[in-house]
Amino acid sequence: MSQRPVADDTARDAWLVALNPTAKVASVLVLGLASIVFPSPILGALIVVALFALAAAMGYFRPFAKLMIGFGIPVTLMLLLIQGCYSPQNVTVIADLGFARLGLEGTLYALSTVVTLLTFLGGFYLMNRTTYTGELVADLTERGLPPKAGYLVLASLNVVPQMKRRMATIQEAQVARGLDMGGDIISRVRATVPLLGPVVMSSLADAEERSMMLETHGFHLNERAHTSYVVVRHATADKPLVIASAVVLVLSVAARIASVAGVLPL
Amino acid sequence: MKIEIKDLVHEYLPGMRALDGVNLTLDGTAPVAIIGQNGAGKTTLVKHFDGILRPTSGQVLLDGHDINERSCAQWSAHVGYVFQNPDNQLFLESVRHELEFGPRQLGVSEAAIAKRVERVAKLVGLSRKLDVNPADLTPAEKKFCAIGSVLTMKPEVVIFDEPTCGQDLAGNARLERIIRALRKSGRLCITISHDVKFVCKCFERVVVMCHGRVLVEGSVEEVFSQPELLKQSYVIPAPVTRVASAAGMNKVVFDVDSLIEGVKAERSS
Amino acid sequence: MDSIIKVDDFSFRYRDAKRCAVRHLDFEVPEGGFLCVVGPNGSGKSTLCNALVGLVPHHFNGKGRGSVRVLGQKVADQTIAQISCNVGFVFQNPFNQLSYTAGTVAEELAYGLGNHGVPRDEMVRRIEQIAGPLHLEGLLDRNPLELSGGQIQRVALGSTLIMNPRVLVLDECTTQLDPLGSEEIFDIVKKLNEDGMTVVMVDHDMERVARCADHVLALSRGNQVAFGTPEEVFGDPALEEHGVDIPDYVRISRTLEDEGLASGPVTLTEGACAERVGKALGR
Amino acid sequence: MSEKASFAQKLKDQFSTKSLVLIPIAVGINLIGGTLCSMLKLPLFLDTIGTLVVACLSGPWVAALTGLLTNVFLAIVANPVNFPYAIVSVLVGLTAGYMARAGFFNKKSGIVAVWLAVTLVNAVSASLITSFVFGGATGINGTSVVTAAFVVALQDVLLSVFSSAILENLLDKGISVLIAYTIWRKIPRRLVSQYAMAGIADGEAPVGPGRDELDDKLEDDDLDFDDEDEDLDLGFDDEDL
Repeated sequence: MSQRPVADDTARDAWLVALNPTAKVASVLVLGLASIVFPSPILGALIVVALFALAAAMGYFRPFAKLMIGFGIPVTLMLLLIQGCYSPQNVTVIADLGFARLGLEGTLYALSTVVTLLTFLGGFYLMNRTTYTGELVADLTERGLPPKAGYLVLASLNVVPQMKRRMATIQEAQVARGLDMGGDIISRVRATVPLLGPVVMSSLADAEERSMMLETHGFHLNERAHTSYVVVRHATADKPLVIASAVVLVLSVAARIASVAGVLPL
Repeated sequence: MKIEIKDLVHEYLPGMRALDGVNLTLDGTAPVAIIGQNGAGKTTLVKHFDGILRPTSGQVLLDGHDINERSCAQWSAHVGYVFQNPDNQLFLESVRHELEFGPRQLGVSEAAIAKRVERVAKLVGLSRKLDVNPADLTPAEKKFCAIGSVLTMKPEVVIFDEPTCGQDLAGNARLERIIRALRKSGRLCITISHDVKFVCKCFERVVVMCHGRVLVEGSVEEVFSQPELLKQSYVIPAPVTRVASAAGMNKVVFDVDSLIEGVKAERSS
Repeated sequence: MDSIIKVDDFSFRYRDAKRCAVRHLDFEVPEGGFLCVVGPNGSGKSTLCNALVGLVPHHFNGKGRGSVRVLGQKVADQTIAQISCNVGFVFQNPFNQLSYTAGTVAEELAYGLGNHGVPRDEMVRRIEQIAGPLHLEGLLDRNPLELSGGQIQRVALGSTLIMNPRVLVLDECTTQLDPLGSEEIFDIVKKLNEDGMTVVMVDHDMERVARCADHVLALSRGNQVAFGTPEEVFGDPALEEHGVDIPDYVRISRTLEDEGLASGPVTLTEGACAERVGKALGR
Repeated sequence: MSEKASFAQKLKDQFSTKSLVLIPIAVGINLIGGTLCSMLKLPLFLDTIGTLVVACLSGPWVAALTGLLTNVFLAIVANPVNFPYAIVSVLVGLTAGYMARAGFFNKKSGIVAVWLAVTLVNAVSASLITSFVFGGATGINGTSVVTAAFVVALQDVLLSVFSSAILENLLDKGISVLIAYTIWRKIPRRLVSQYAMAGIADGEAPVGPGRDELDDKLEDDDLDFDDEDEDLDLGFDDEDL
C-alpha cells in the first residue's frame, strides 16, 4: 500500500483513487461494523457481493477473487466444523455428518463470522489498492492525528522492504563465512541468530543517525501545525459514501434491536 | 588456487545482463584489483567466485572444479569474502568470537583455532581488542574485524569489497600489510576498489570492468598507460600518474618515489 | 569579513568516554568560506561537525567547555531545530538520512519544511528551485528508497538545502559513494560555495581538499594540529607526523625541493604540480 | 510529585526520539521474522522478537506500541483478521517490558520465567479472541487445523482453541525469547545506555546537556592499532590441522 497510485484519470479505478482516503477507511470500518451488528449473515453476504462487483468494475476481479476465495473457503470449512458441529448453542439439527451433527445456530454464527471477515478483507484490499498511505496519513494529520503517530505508521511501513534487502545481504555474508542454512531443525534455529543479530545491531546503530536526521529536520517542532507536500484528495462522492455506510449501520443496529426484542424473526 | 571464468553471463532478471560474457583467468599469488564504475558488474563477478551467485550461463572453475559442484558454505573454506559493510557480518559478543566463528563452522580443532586467532588478530591489529564487543569498535576497526573473521578460515583466495572505504592513512597501511602477508603465505587476494591510489600501490594486476564486461586486464603499468580506454569506464588515474603525464614524462609512474626517479633519469639523459 | 563560524577554546567529552573527543579547538571561518577538516579516524572530525549543528551538546550528552558560535549565536543556547534553519548537515550513510515517511523524492525534500509548517505552495516553489542544481528533476516522483547511494545523498543534500541554510556541514558525505557519485556531490557543493554558501567539509580525498578549500583544519586525536590556508597547513612538514594525510601534489613538490630538482612553495593543484615537475625536467 | 505525575513522566522518558525511531525498526524486525522463517524453512512465526528486544531497551509501553503497530500493519497489509490480536501483542509487550525492568532478562532462570509468562499471556488472550471474536478459527495458519482436531477430540471449542494456542506458543515464544535474549546480551552497554531503560536498570540519572566544567585530565588513550612495522606472516603453512 506504500505504492503511490499513478494519478491516471483514464484508469478504470480512477474513481476509487480520487476518493478521500479517510472516507474510504471510514466506509470500510462502518460497513464491517454493520455486518457484525446485523442479526443475520445476509447483510454481510450482500456487502461481499457488492465488493466483488466493485472489484470487477475497477478491474481487479482476478486478484480480488483469488484473495477472497483463498481465505474464505478454508475459514468457512473450519468454522462450519467447529461452530456448526460443536457450538453449545446448537439446538436445531440440519444435517447429520455421521461423526457429528450440524446445528443451525452454529452454522449461522459461522457464516456471520465469515462474511464479516470477508467484508473487512475485501474492503481493506480495495482501499489498499487505491490509496496512497502517505495521503492517508497526511489526511489524518490534518484531522488531528499527532505527527509523531504519523511518523510511526509511515516509517514502519517503509522500513520493512529495506530490512528485507539487508537481510538478503546478511544471508550472503554469513553463508560466505561458512554458515550452513540447511541441516536439521536445531541447526536451522541456531542460524537465526547470525541472520537476525546483524539486523538488530546495525538497526540500533542506524537509529542513532536517524534520530539525528529527524532532529535536524525539525521533527520536534510543535508550535505550528505540520504541513505535508502530499495533496489530499477530496471528491464529491466522499460524503454520500460515508453517509450511506452510516445509514446501513444505523439500520443494522435497528434490526439487531428489533431481533433481540423479538419483533423481527431472524 | 586458479580461477577460470569462461563466457560468464549473469542475469538478475531475465534479459537484464549484469555480466555479459566475462572471460578471465586468475592464477598465482599476484594480488588482483578489480576496478570500474558502480554497476559495471564488479561485485556480481566476484560473488561467483565463492558461489554466492551462480552463473546464468558460462562456467566458473576453481582449480578445475565447477562452482556448481558445491554450496557456498562449502566453498567458504577455500574462498573468503569480506563484504563492504562489516555491519552485515558481525553479530557476536566479542572480536574473539567473531574470529573463531568461521573456523568453528569448518570444524577446525580448538587448539588450531586459538593459534589462528592469535596470528590473525595481530595481523589485523586487534590483538588488544579481542574481548571488545564488535559493536563498540570504530567503523575502521569493524572492517578489520570482518577481514580477520574471514582470514581465520584460512581461505586460499580472499576477496575484499571496497576495503579502503572509511580508512585513514594508518588503516590503508595496515591493509597493505595484510595484502603482502596474504601473498607471502601463497594466497590470492582479489579486491574491488574505487581507490586508484591504493590500487596502484598494492596491486600487480588490474581488471577494469565496464558494462558487465572486462574492458582491460593486465599489469598496473599496462592498464594505466591506456588513459583513453580508462576514460570509457570513468576510471581516473592516480594524481601522481596524471601529474607525470601532464608534465610530459615518458614513463608511467604510480608513486612519488618513482616519479622522482623518472625525473632524475630524464634529466640525465 | 565577518566570521560566520567562531569556535572558541572548545572541548567536549561524551558521557561514557574516557577522553575528550575534541580539545581546545579554536578557529574562525568567514562568511562564504570553504573549510576542510582533515585528520585520521577518531581525531574528532565528526564531533566538531555535530557541534556545529548543535547535536553536541543537545543530542549527545557529555561535558563541554568553551563555545561554538554560528552566525554570532551560541549553538548551546539554541535548539537543534533553530540551528538547522541556518546550518545544513549531511553525513556519511545515505540511507540514514531519509525520513522514511516519504513515498517520493519530492515529499522527502519537503519533509523538513512540513515540520516547520511551511504551506504547500512554498514547498513546491522551493523544490523547483533546488531540484535543478541537484539534478533531481527526473527523480521527483521516484521512491527515495529505491535510488542509488549517490542519488539518495543528493536528496539528503536537497532536504537540508531546502531550508535555505547559510552554512553547510558535510561529514564524509562521499565516503560511501563511487567516484562519479562523489564528484557529482562535490561539484554541487563547489557551486554552492561559489554562490556564497559557507561550507565545512570533512573529506579523505586530500587532492580535492587542496583544490578547493580556502581554510584547512587538521585534527589529530582531538587536538587542533594546524589551521590556516591550504598552503600554510600542507606546507608544514610536521603534519604527517600527526597521522594526517597530505595531497600527493604537496608530496611531489616537497620531494623535488628536497632532492634539489626544483624549488618553490608547495603545489596544491595538478596543474601547478605538473608545471613544477616540468621545471624539474628542465622544460 | 504525585504518583500519577511521576508515572506520566516515566512514560514520557520511555518515548524519547531514539525510542521513537526504534519503534519502526522493531516493527520491521517483528515483520521480517516471517521472512527469516521461510528462509530457514522453520514452521514458526518469530513475530515478537522486535517487541522483546525493545522491551529490554525501552520499556513496557514502547514495546506495547511496537506490538500494536505490528498488528495494525499485518491487518492493513496482509489480513484484517490480525487486527483484534493487537491486544495480544500489546499485552505481550507490556509483560516483557515489566519483566525486563524487573531484571528477568539478565539471568537464565529469568528467561524461563519470561518464556512461560509470555506464552501464557499470549495463549490466554489469543484464544479468548479466537473463540469470542472469530468463533474458533481464523484459517490464516496451521493452528486452525490443530484446533479443529482438538475440537473433534475434546468437543469443547474454548478448551480446544486454548490447547492449540498453548502448544503453538510454547514452541514459538520459547525460540523467540531465546533469540531475543541472545541478541540482547550482545548489545553493548554503550548502545543500551541511550535508551530509556538504561537509567532504570543502572539506577543512574541521565546526564543532561551539560556545559559545566570539564575535568581537563587528558588520558593518553590506547593506540587504536598495534604498532608493528615488520611484515607479518600469516604463518598458516606450518600449522597442522
